[in-house]
Amino acid sequence: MELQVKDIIQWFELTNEKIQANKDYLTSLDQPIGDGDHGINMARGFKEVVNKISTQDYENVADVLKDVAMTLMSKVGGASGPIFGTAFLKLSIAVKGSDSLNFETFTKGLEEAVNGVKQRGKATEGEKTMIDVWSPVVDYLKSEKDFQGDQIRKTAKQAMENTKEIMATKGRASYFKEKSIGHIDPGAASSFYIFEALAEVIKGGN
Amino acid sequence: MELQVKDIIQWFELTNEKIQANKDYLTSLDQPIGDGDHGINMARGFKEVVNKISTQDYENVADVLKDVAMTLMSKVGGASGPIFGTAFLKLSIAVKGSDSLNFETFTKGLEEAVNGVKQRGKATEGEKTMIDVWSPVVDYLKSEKDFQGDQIRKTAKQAMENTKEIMATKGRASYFKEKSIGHIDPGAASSFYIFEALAEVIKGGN
Amino acid sequence: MKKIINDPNHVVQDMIKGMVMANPKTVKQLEDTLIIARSEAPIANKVGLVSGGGSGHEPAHAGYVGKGMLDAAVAGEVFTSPTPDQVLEAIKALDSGKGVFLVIKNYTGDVLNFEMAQELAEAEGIKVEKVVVNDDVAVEDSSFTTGRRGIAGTVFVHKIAGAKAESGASLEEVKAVADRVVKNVRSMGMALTPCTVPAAGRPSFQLDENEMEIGIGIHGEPGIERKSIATADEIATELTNKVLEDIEFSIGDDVAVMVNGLGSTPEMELYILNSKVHEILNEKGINVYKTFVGEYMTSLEMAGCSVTLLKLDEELKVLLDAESLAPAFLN
Amino acid sequence: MKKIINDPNHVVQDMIKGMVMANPKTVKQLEDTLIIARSEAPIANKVGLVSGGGSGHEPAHAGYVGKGMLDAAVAGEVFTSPTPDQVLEAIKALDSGKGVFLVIKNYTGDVLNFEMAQELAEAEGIKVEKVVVNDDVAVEDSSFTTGRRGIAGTVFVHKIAGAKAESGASLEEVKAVADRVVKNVRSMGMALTPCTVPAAGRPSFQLDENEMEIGIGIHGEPGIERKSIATADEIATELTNKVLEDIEFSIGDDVAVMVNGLGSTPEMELYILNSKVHEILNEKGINVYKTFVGEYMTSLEMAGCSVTLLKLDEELKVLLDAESLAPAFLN
Ligand SMILES: Nc1ncnc2c1ncn2[C@@H]1O[C@H](COP(=O)(O)OP(=O)(O)O)[C@@H](O)[C@H]1O
Ligand SMILES: Nc1ncnc2c1ncn2[C@@H]1O[C@H](COP(=O)(O)OP(=O)(O)O)[C@@H](O)[C@H]1O
Ligand SMILES: [Mg+2]
Ligand SMILES: [Mg+2]
Ligand SMILES: [Mg+2]
Ligand SMILES: [Mg+2]
Repeated sequence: MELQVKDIIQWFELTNEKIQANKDYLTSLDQPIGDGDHGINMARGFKEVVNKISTQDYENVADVLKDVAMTLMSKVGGASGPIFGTAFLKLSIAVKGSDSLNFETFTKGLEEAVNGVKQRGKATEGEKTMIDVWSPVVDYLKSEKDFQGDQIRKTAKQAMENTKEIMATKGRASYFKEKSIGHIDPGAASSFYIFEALAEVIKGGN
Repeated sequence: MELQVKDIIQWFELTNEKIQANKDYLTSLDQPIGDGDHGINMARGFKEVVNKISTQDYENVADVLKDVAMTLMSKVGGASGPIFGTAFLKLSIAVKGSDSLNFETFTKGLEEAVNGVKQRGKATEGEKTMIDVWSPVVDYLKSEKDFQGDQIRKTAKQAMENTKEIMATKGRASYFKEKSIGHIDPGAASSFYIFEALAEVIKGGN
Repeated sequence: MKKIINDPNHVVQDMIKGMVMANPKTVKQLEDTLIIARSEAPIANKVGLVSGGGSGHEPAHAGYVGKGMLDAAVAGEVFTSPTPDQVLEAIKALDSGKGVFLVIKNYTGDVLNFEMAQELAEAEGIKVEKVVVNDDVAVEDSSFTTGRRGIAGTVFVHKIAGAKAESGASLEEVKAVADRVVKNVRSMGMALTPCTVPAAGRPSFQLDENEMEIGIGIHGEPGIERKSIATADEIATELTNKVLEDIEFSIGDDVAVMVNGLGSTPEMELYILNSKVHEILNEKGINVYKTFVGEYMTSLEMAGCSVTLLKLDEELKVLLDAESLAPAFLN
Repeated sequence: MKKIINDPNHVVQDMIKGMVMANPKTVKQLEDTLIIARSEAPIANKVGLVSGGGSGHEPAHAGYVGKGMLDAAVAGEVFTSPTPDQVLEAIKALDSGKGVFLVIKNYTGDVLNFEMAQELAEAEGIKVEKVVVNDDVAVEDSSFTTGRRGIAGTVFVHKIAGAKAESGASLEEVKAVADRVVKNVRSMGMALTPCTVPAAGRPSFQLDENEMEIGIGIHGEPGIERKSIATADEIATELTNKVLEDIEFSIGDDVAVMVNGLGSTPEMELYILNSKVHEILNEKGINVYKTFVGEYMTSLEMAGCSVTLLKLDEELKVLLDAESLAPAFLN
């Protein structure tokens, strides 16, 4: 299958539904190891994303993704705004020109997105961030030939769960290591909803 | 009987014991209808009173009473400091010259004390203050011929209980009237301890 | 009780020490007292200005000691008026022959202790005048005052009488302007949570999770009404209207506004409230000359606020704008 | 959640409105933004100073906008960094050709959003420099920063870089002095109670009735240790010593001290703490040049405090003492 403009729009509509439904849950994940605003931030941002993209006419997928990125960038704030904004901006740039997305382009684009995030946030795998969901999803996609919704969902879910076990490494003080263990990273959880929504679009598209 | 210097000293030692033992109770009385410091104030003051008078040699009762008054005045603060200070100061002035106190002098002195308090605080009977204990005690004494500890205690106790029923009258807003009903006035309660201590001194002296 | 203290019975002494250490050049503690005075006191040819009262209302009153405001603040125990001997010490330390002016909040305890000090000082030949501040419109007579209580409006009395005294005015002139402030200032407060007197160790009253108390005093004395918590706009409207009902305002009148936090209400909330207070005054054609938002007269860690309006004439404006070096009211 | 607000999702907008109303002559809100700027901005021939960050730390940062301190403060949602487009607006509104300087607290969100704004501004030809404040000695890396967090010490950067910019210094000179403040300032905090983000509606963490948390951040992020509540003297000792361990002090060094309340801790307690902080510094022969006690960098209604020490050289002293008309730091 190829992802069309309408699929991309649906992807973010479904993401928004999940984020809104889990707003309090995401915030509660951010309370023990952060500052307790992640659900509020994501809900504010994705609501605006849907407001924006559902009232526009798009010629190609890159334009949708660019609007998603810019909206997240200017409405979310915090760490997650620039991080998710950068992810979708890089994806948008990578798939520029294509009016629909085949599996290969998408996978390549998502890899660019992860690279962009790493550069922006100076973080990498194993530091208990959303990268620990995005990066395993990219790895899985690179091992595949075509979209398989169930597998994407499963990979993202497992990766999200795994962030529970991750403890802060280099540079992070020991008391902190212990405290962060046992908690899912909030950005990893919202990333899971993003990929779960994608999986549902794919399944529907199949 | 006549109250000697040692009796007056014992009066305030016993008062202090009762105040210290009931410090929290007195404070709790001041919380619903005041600012929650009466027990703290009285405990601070009477502790100092005992410190003062138990280390001095006194020739006559007026001097003891004056030290009690001045100590309360300079250690209690709030409304109760000047009020109780004034009471004992007036009593001291009224009994000046006598090296022991007979019933008549004492009664007369206590009446002066109540008058002094009324003048100082611009309050009178029926306004839910310590006056509503002191004034009935004076009235009772005036109807008697000699010290009767049990009757003094009973009169003071009843008067203290009665402050529960008193509601703010002239000038006090209606919401306030209701709120103050059902609560014993804190200054009335500490006054009861003062007269209960006196009663015990008398009983011991009989 | 969760407090950053050492000994609950020693908080006032410890606090005074920390205050002097924070402002060693501008203030001093009078030996063996709980009085904070301007380091240069007594000041020749100047009426001395003394205020004070129970502690727990910081920055009131020691924070208002400084050039252009108070010359001394006498601290009592928490929520307990200081004693006459302490107030007398302050009066004696300030008098430079021009007399001493007392700013008293209208609580029985404060009035009694300050008045006794006044009598004692007068007996020693010192000229003393006073004003009793009673800006709280919430209650006509409260359980332990006769007449209205004195709350945040007192700070305007400090500022304006302080500026007048600083200008070299006589005791009578200082009293006249202080009386004028008292006549023109009104306040009303509300609370969301109680506070805990350190030596008592438990909260002074209880409020349910969805309750607020309107018209509360600054020691947690009862107010007008306990009801469901309302929005900032509703609270601003209720407090401002009560104040406006009590004093005559005409279109074009100038006022100073004080939105005062009682202790634990964040500045964010005070500013949200302030926005509605201004809206109401604008609607009525009342002109806001100056606004003060912050903690000026607190009640330990109580959550809540008060709104104060002061009607200004030309002299009051000049005095309000005059220089002040008091740490809690730099101007 | 007991708060004096209207809509929990609208607190920042409402607050900004109330702030401008309180200071209509000195500040303005940039249209369609959550930026408060000096009313006369942009100021010719002056480096523009921009700070900001999540809301909930009032008076930081809008209270520090005024002559001699910041030219603009960009407010994000509660505890959430403002977005790059907002920061860019502030940069553009301030630039008078001499460049704009950004003061950023070291949180991933703030750093990312301000850096992106810087990139965008530079792309439009504006000279931008920045400093990232990381004064909190409690944690080396926290759950959402790389490196130390920025807390109350930031206020000293605003004051000193602000005074430098006001003096007509170049962008490079402002950066040099800001870097020097960051190098010489250290802080550490503790909390007794949590705080509640309005839109979240429940406290960010729990502390038992007899527990405190040492080394907490200004958003309720975890600290070093949770333990039984200690006395003011013990708390002062722990915080001050941690700060002193981290930076080299010699006998006779001059420092500025800030004892900062996190929201609901009464001033009384801050002064009690201050007294012990001074005692410790005196013992070590460190000279306290100036002390600031009050709420400078808060965390909504959290109870707790932080202690900040800034090692001063001659220029820093002059700049610290320079005039400031910022409402929350009048000098
Ligand atoms: N440097 C980083 N790189 C990638 N993701 C990050 C980084 N820092 C934080 N995040 C993600 O952002 C999430 C927190 O977002 P949010 O709570 O909205 O912002 P803030 O941390 O500013 O409050 C974290 O759970 C993490 O997944
Ligand atoms: N005007 C007055 N005349 C007589 N007694 C008074 C007067 N005002 C208050 N009191 C007494 O003082 C008591 C309160 O004392 P306390 O709590 O120690 O002082 P404060 O009211 O200043 O906090 C009241 O319960 C009452 O009995
Ligand atoms: Mg967060
Ligand atoms: Mg009382
Ligand atoms: Mg009292
Ligand atoms: Mg945040």
